[in-house]
Amino acid sequence: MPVSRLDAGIVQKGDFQLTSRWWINRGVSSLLVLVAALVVNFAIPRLMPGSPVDIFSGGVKLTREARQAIVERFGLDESVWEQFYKYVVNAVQGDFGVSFFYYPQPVIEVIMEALPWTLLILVTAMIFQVVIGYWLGAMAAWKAGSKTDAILQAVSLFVFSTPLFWVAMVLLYVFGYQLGWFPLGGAYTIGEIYESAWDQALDVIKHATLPVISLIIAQYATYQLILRNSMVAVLKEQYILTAEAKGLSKGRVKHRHAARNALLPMVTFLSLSFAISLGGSVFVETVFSYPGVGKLIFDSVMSRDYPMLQGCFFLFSLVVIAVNIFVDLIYRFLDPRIAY
Amino acid sequence: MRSELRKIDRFWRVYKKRKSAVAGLIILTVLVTIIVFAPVFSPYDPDAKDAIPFTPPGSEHLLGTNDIGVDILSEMIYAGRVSLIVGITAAGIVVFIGSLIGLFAGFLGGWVDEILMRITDIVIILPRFPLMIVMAAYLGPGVWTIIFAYSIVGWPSLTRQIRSQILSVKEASFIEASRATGAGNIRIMFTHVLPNIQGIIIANGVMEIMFAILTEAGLSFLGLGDPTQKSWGVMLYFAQIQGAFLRGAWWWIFPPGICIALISCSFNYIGTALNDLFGLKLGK
Amino acid sequence: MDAIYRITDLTKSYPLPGGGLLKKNRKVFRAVDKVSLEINSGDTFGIVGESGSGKTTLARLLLRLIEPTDGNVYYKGRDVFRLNRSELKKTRKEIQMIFQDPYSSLDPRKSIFNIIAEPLKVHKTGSLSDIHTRIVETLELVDLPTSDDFLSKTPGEISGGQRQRIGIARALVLKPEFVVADEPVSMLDASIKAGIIELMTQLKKKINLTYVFITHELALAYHFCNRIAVMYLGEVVETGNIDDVIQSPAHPYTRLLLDSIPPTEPDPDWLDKRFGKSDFSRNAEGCKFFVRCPNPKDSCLHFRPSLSEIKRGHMVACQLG
Amino acid sequence: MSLLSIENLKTHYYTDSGVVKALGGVDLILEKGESVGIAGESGCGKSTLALSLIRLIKNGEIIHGKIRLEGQSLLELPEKEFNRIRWNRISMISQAAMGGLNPVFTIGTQIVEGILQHRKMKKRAAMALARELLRKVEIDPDMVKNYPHQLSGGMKQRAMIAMALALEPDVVIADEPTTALDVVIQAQIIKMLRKLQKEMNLSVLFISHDLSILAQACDRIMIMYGGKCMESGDTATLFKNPQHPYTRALINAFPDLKSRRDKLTGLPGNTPDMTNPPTGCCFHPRCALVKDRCISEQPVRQEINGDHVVYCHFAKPLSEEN
Repeated sequence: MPVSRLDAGIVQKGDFQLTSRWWINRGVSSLLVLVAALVVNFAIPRLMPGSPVDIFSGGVKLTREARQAIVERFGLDESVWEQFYKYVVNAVQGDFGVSFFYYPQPVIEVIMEALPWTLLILVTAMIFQVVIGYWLGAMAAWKAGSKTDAILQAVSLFVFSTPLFWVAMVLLYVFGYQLGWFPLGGAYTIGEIYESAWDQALDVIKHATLPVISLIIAQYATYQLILRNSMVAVLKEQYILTAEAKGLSKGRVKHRHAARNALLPMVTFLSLSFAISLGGSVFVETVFSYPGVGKLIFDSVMSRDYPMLQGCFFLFSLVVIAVNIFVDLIYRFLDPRIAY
Repeated sequence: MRSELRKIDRFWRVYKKRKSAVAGLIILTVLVTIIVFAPVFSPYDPDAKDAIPFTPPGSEHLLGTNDIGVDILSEMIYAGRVSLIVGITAAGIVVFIGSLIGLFAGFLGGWVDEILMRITDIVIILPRFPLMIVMAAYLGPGVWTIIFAYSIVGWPSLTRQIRSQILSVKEASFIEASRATGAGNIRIMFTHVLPNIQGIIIANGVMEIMFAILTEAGLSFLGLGDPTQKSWGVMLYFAQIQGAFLRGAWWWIFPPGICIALISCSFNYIGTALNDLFGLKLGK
Repeated sequence: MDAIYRITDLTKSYPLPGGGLLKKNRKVFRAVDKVSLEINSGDTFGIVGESGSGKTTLARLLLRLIEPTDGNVYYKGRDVFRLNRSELKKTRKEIQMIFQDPYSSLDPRKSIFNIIAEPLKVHKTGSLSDIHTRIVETLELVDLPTSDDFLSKTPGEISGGQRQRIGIARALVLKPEFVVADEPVSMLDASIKAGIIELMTQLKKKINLTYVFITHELALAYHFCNRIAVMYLGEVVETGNIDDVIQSPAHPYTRLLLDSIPPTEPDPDWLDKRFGKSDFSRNAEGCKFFVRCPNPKDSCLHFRPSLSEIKRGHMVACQLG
Repeated sequence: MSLLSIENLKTHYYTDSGVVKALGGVDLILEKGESVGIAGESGCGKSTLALSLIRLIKNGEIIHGKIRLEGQSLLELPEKEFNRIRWNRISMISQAAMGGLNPVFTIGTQIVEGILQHRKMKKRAAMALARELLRKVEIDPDMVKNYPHQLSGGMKQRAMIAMALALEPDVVIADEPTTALDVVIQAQIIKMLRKLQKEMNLSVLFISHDLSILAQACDRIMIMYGGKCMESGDTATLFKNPQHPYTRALINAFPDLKSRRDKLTGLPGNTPDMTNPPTGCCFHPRCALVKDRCISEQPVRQEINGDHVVYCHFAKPLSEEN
């Protein structure tokens, strides 16, 4: 039964390690995810039934020379390790091969054009999700056990169960086709000459509204449930009673004392939820034909543009790793109990 | 044994208190009955294409017809079977893999736990849908593709839940008590740890069915489903590409989505209720 | 009186977090630090100490629920840590344990019958009916109802005091000779606590048990035990017959403990006593109590005292003893 | 006119398993500079009394009774006004070692927060006051910058006391302040609390299940059982001449270091179920001297002498005894 260091009287001032320990740890785990993404990307096509050449050519009828070109291009005749080594070297330089569909543009260029749009709607949606989730979750927790609590939970569980792409379809149908309030798709009006930057921004916002709303509807519920449960647990803590006994206002007790502790589980969920919403972008961008990486993935599936498909997946993994490190930093900042 | 009956009775009395849980059970039973007895409820043969395409809902066709003149209501009822079966199978596999890894990691601890948890951490972080899409693209569309892709990616969250529950059970002193009386690890696992976590496995299993159904619908919507075995997702896929929007065919867009939402929501209500109930068991 | 348990230089240390990436120069926390004791058959041996003194770890070592870092524990002449699986299992029939927390020491999903029956099933003693009679017998021993309705209840349906009695019943159902009780009453209310202590005293007379009684309440040990060991930061600082240690404490820590216990009758000058300063920093080489000792000597800083006999059976680990 | 007077206070909780009658009519007087102990086992309502005083009862309410602080009736005050009394005039020390301090804020921030809520003061001045308070409770003032997890149990409890004394309140409620601490630290904290009480002429309501602590720390003690007062009086007479069978049982339940008692008397049965408390005297199911009258009739307040009061049909006032 190891006693905490404190009881054993071992804690000296400045006992906490430098943050280098944290960087090493973070670095190692991110590297692991990176390697995993690389291996997965490398392995999938090669594990599939059928000869690699057919797979890499997307099953298109090819002349002998074309087949030979592909074999050389992907070094399919070399040993697996050599292929992997070449693959990794290329990947590190951002070379994921050439896109079949957007030939001869390299995959990385196409993705880089599309990425900003995806991040625009995802990040905006995430901000709203967190705010709405916090607001509803705190309300439900404060009235724990009451009718409002039960109704809020029932509603958000139902909304969470609706498939994201269907929500997008309904919004598009109602607000796009029927009411015409919002454009039917795309990220901006093609060929439009804007008088000022503000008009352009307004146009982009109009195009992004429905996609963002669909993402919000699909995912705010998880934040609300996580915060509600952790807030309910926190409100039972002794230090909340102390805060109330100090005569602090309800708002201060709720939004300062309780929230700071209740937010921690929500923060840890941020990185996981970002990975999920990356998946969500595929649906939203497909329904609204929004030119992000999600739509790129859908199109590459249709056109069997494998290099593009794998490039998108690998890039998403990078984005997730970055978000992960960022979220970890926020967590360390919020919770002083963590040493490094 | 009397105590078993007593337990079920006590459980039902607490379960009954949650309106959402009861509602979930009702919705589920209604939908499943309709789906299972499809021939009885479905007005037409789901493959018959003899109606006029895009007829709006009316007395003939309660939910109208689609682009090739198939009655939407009948198609939807039969499509329910595919969605449900795929959902339950995929969830079953994921629960099996997830609990297995969770049990091994939780019980054996040490380096086994360390390695399994590292793998889980990696798989859980990788963006799920894009990874499934990549796999499905290579494997080619089809029901088994979706089940396979989901089983590869869907298990980590379940593993973490089960592992953390096992660890909290192992810390309880009744485990140490039974070790002190001479019981071996195997005996402790089966008589003490498993019964205390089976609740969580069931609760998570129910939730997994919801995730599986939603995933199947999503992948089918992207065209990775099996067009010959229509599920609700496949119906919406055809609605999307056959211009249901242009033709204003709302009766083709809304109903399948509502079905997916209703059945997923019923599993969600039941699963959340079970999770809260079984989660409390270990507390005082 | 033969020594049923002999403990020699028993140590259990835990690695502390930190200490470089390759975990080379890791600091070590010794929960139990070179403890040597003898427990005679028929004793009610008290082990007293504050939290972090290592008393619970020592209890778990006695029953080999955890493996030691060093030293050995002889039960009836054989080292418990050298026993193979089957020998250990056989020994476990004779040595049992009562746990502290009435809520987490009973499996919430099992009925009372199954909880108490488990040890019998583990050691395969007799048919189902034998088990039933043995359980009824044991429940009578601990003054609990024996109706079938009670036997089918789960821990959630009975009070804290009753749960603790079931914990005791479970420990006694195999007719052990030696029982380690780890703070059996510290989570109970005063009136119920006294009832359990009375029960344990009667049991000792009825089925002549040897107890090891772990507690942080010295007054309780004084009432219940016949021999005692006082532990401080993993070390035994004083041991002997209960009357010697309580009436004429030799170690300054024992005196400090005795002074700190509020008398049960109002006593105005209790508050004037000096209770030392609460400083937890640890003196690495010399006497661990040096920092809180009311009159430390310079030699105490470097010289770590070991247990030495000052009177027949009364030993103390202090130079001034 | 006494500092704090509580008359016939009744508080009920509304739970799934019915209405819990946690307080069934409690009276209490607290004079300036006096320390009153509330003793009782779990479920006797002592913590509910504390929460009722600062009106922080959750899923329950005070349904009857009067609480007066220096003559001012507290229960009728609107929430905003009563909030000004909280911490300013009535403050509370809870089991800090068990989580009474917020883990994500430093000790200094939490003390200053209580001060600035009620006093117009610059933050720097409030922090200086906080450091001074820590010195008063014998902790290194630099601890204002530390987080609760960096302090030992004893130090956390001292910081909690410093926080409660920040505004020099009229009444300090100490709810089981030393329960989770080791005996030596517990003695130090009690000694310090008594010293501060005398120095600052504080009135303290000391709540504990441990009768021996109250014997040393309090001028008067009230014994509670089943949400009601069984007996109350000044500490010396209560221990010399306990009238109520429950008080006697409670005193005998604590082992003593002076004489090795042959028998520790426990009580049969267990704490009453407060959703339907026993009829008549709520202690009758466990009382050795129970008679029919105890089961049918609730005992009425009986004065033994002066403020030594007992609620038992068979207690004998001092005059009749010899």
